[in-house]
Amino acid sequence: GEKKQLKDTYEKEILESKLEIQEQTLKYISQEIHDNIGQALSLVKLNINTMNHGEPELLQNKISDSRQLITKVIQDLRDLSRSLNTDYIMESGLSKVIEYELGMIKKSGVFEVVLETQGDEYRLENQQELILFRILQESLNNIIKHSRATTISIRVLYEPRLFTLTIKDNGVGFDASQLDNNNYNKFGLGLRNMLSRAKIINASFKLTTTINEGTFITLTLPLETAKL
Amino acid sequence: GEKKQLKDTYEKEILESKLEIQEQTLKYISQEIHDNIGQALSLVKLNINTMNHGEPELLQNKISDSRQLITKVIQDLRDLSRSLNTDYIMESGLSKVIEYELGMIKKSGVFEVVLETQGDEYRLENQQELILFRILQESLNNIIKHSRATTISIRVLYEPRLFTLTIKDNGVGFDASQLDNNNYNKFGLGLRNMLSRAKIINASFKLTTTINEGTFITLTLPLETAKL
Amino acid sequence: MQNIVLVDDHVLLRQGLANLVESFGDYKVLFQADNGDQFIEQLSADRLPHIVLMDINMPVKDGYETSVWLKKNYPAIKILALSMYDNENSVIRMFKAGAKGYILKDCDPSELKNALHALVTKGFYYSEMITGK
Ligand SMILES: Nc1ncnc2c1ncn2[C@@H]1O[C@H](COP(=O)(O)OP(=O)(O)OP(=O)(O)O)[C@@H](O)[C@H]1O
Ligand SMILES: Nc1ncnc2c1ncn2[C@@H]1O[C@H](COP(=O)(O)OP(=O)(O)OP(=O)(O)O)[C@@H](O)[C@H]1O
Ligand SMILES: [K+]
Ligand SMILES: [Mg+2]
Ligand SMILES: [Mg+2]
Ligand SMILES: [Mg+2]
Repeated sequence: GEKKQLKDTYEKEILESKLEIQEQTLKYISQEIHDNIGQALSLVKLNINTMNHGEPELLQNKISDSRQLITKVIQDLRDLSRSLNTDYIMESGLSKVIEYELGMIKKSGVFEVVLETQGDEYRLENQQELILFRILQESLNNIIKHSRATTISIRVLYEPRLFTLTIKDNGVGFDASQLDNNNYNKFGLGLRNMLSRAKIINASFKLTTTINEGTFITLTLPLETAKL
Repeated sequence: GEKKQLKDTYEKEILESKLEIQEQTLKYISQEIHDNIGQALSLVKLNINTMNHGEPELLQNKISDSRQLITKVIQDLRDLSRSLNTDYIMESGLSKVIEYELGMIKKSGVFEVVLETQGDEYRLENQQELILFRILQESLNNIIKHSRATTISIRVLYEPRLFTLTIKDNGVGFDASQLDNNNYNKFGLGLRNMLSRAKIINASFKLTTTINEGTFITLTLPLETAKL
Repeated sequence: MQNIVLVDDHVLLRQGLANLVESFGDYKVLFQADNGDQFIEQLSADRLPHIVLMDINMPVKDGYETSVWLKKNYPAIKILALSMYDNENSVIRMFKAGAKGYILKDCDPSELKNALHALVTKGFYYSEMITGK
């Protein structure tokens, strides 16, 4: 019946969100290996290739440079390996994953990132957290891809009866006149997915954008039972 | 209606298979980082830490060992980074992914792996290949986990009207009397998933096992239109 | 002179660590093993090590299992866990299995030296990694 179909849709969205989160992880790892770890190791190799015991002082420099680089690479690989365990990440809670995700963006050095958490943190349902996290990822992808912003500001607000997540950038914005009536069909899959996924967890999704000022997304989720 | 529900089940199984394939990739990468790459780099670090220009001959050895290790690590990371792109892997076709998967098992050195491909290779539907690959992965997981086998033999047979994949190990086998009547409920999720997934792509799944001789799985898929 | 045994499936790194341990001067490497099974096989009551450097992830019998066995059969032998893993879970499991210290494979030579020394003199080694963070 209709109930069964709702349940199927829900399960499908959960699966798809999980899949996309993992895909993003894989992409990130691949980039990280290519851009940072691979480069650092190439530098170590260069150092080693040009080590020469005829020049003890130069040799000493190369040894200590290589040691530093390698120590850093081993630690980076450890961190990477940790981020591979997406279950573990979701277990540690929405606030932690948001922090983690923003940390990676910060590390890239392209954006200033401001994270503000207010209220007494509580856990939502696993699948709500998963969906909210995926919506956040998608909107961060949009900011990275389209906004030309310099600052990303995230606010996580834990109120007893309401959870709110806001995502703001100070970029170029876009013509959102077509977003009226919740009609996102003219847009990419990104915004459409965000909207439909917010719906299935009973969250509301609101996007406002102003040309040359930026884009602002608000997700609110009323809690069924009051949290203390 | 019933048709809609069949379609939903089908889509859900595809999504779940994709998710599991990715999870396996993530796990493999994490292991690779710890077991091989991290250790090789630790050895380079150890070499570097104990380099001493008072002993030129020993120093030269350490330099050339480190160079070799680092060259190998850079190559391994490249390979790893390639294996991260699971879409790319599936695009390259079932035969290639099977080869790739078996290559990784071979590399671990625990099993002898024999792969035999017969007939003129053709492509199945994307989703059929995906499901077959996931069933293969699961049965390989079982061999690794339970069989204590020394040899794994895979046969891929491309006939005009029939695709056949067989997976054989020479391990301890198990009591399969409970598998009669296709009742896999007493077993783990692994075998149950394999069976139900084979069903949804209209493949037949047959398992025979003999204590102390090994386990033998045959997957056959009749093709709808004759392939040439 | 303290007798040391190294158990690790990564042969090259193990050999490097064995050389390092001997270079400290106060230690002699009795033998090395590729995994827990091999280690137990090579162990004989008339030449027991004082300290075992124990890898975690090994085929056949891993570091957890081997440590539990050792604690039961030779409780006087001290185990120093030596691993690539720096997660809490691995550390806790190894201590539960009987390890008296835990260090990372990529640690500096001085830390390995300190850890061995602490094991000999105090009977345990708690690094910054265990106590801090
Ligand atoms: N933060 C933003 N700043 C500027 N423009 C944006 C921002 N977010 C979305 N847009 C605009 O809205 C469009 C639709 O976004 P949407 O995420 O739906 O699709 P997409 O990002 O183009 O493609 P996809 O997400 O499917 O890869 C974008 O193409 C872009 O023009
Ligand atoms: N190749 C094999 N050799 C020996 N025993 C096997 C083999 N394949 C399966 N088995 C036996 O069949 C049981 C059921 O396998 P199944 O894959 O369904 O579950 P599992 O592997 O135990 O758990 P899961 O796959 O859910 O992680 C196994 O526990 C094992 O005893
Ligand atoms: K290890
Ligand atoms: Mg988008
Ligand atoms: Mg199984
Ligand atoms: Mg090991």
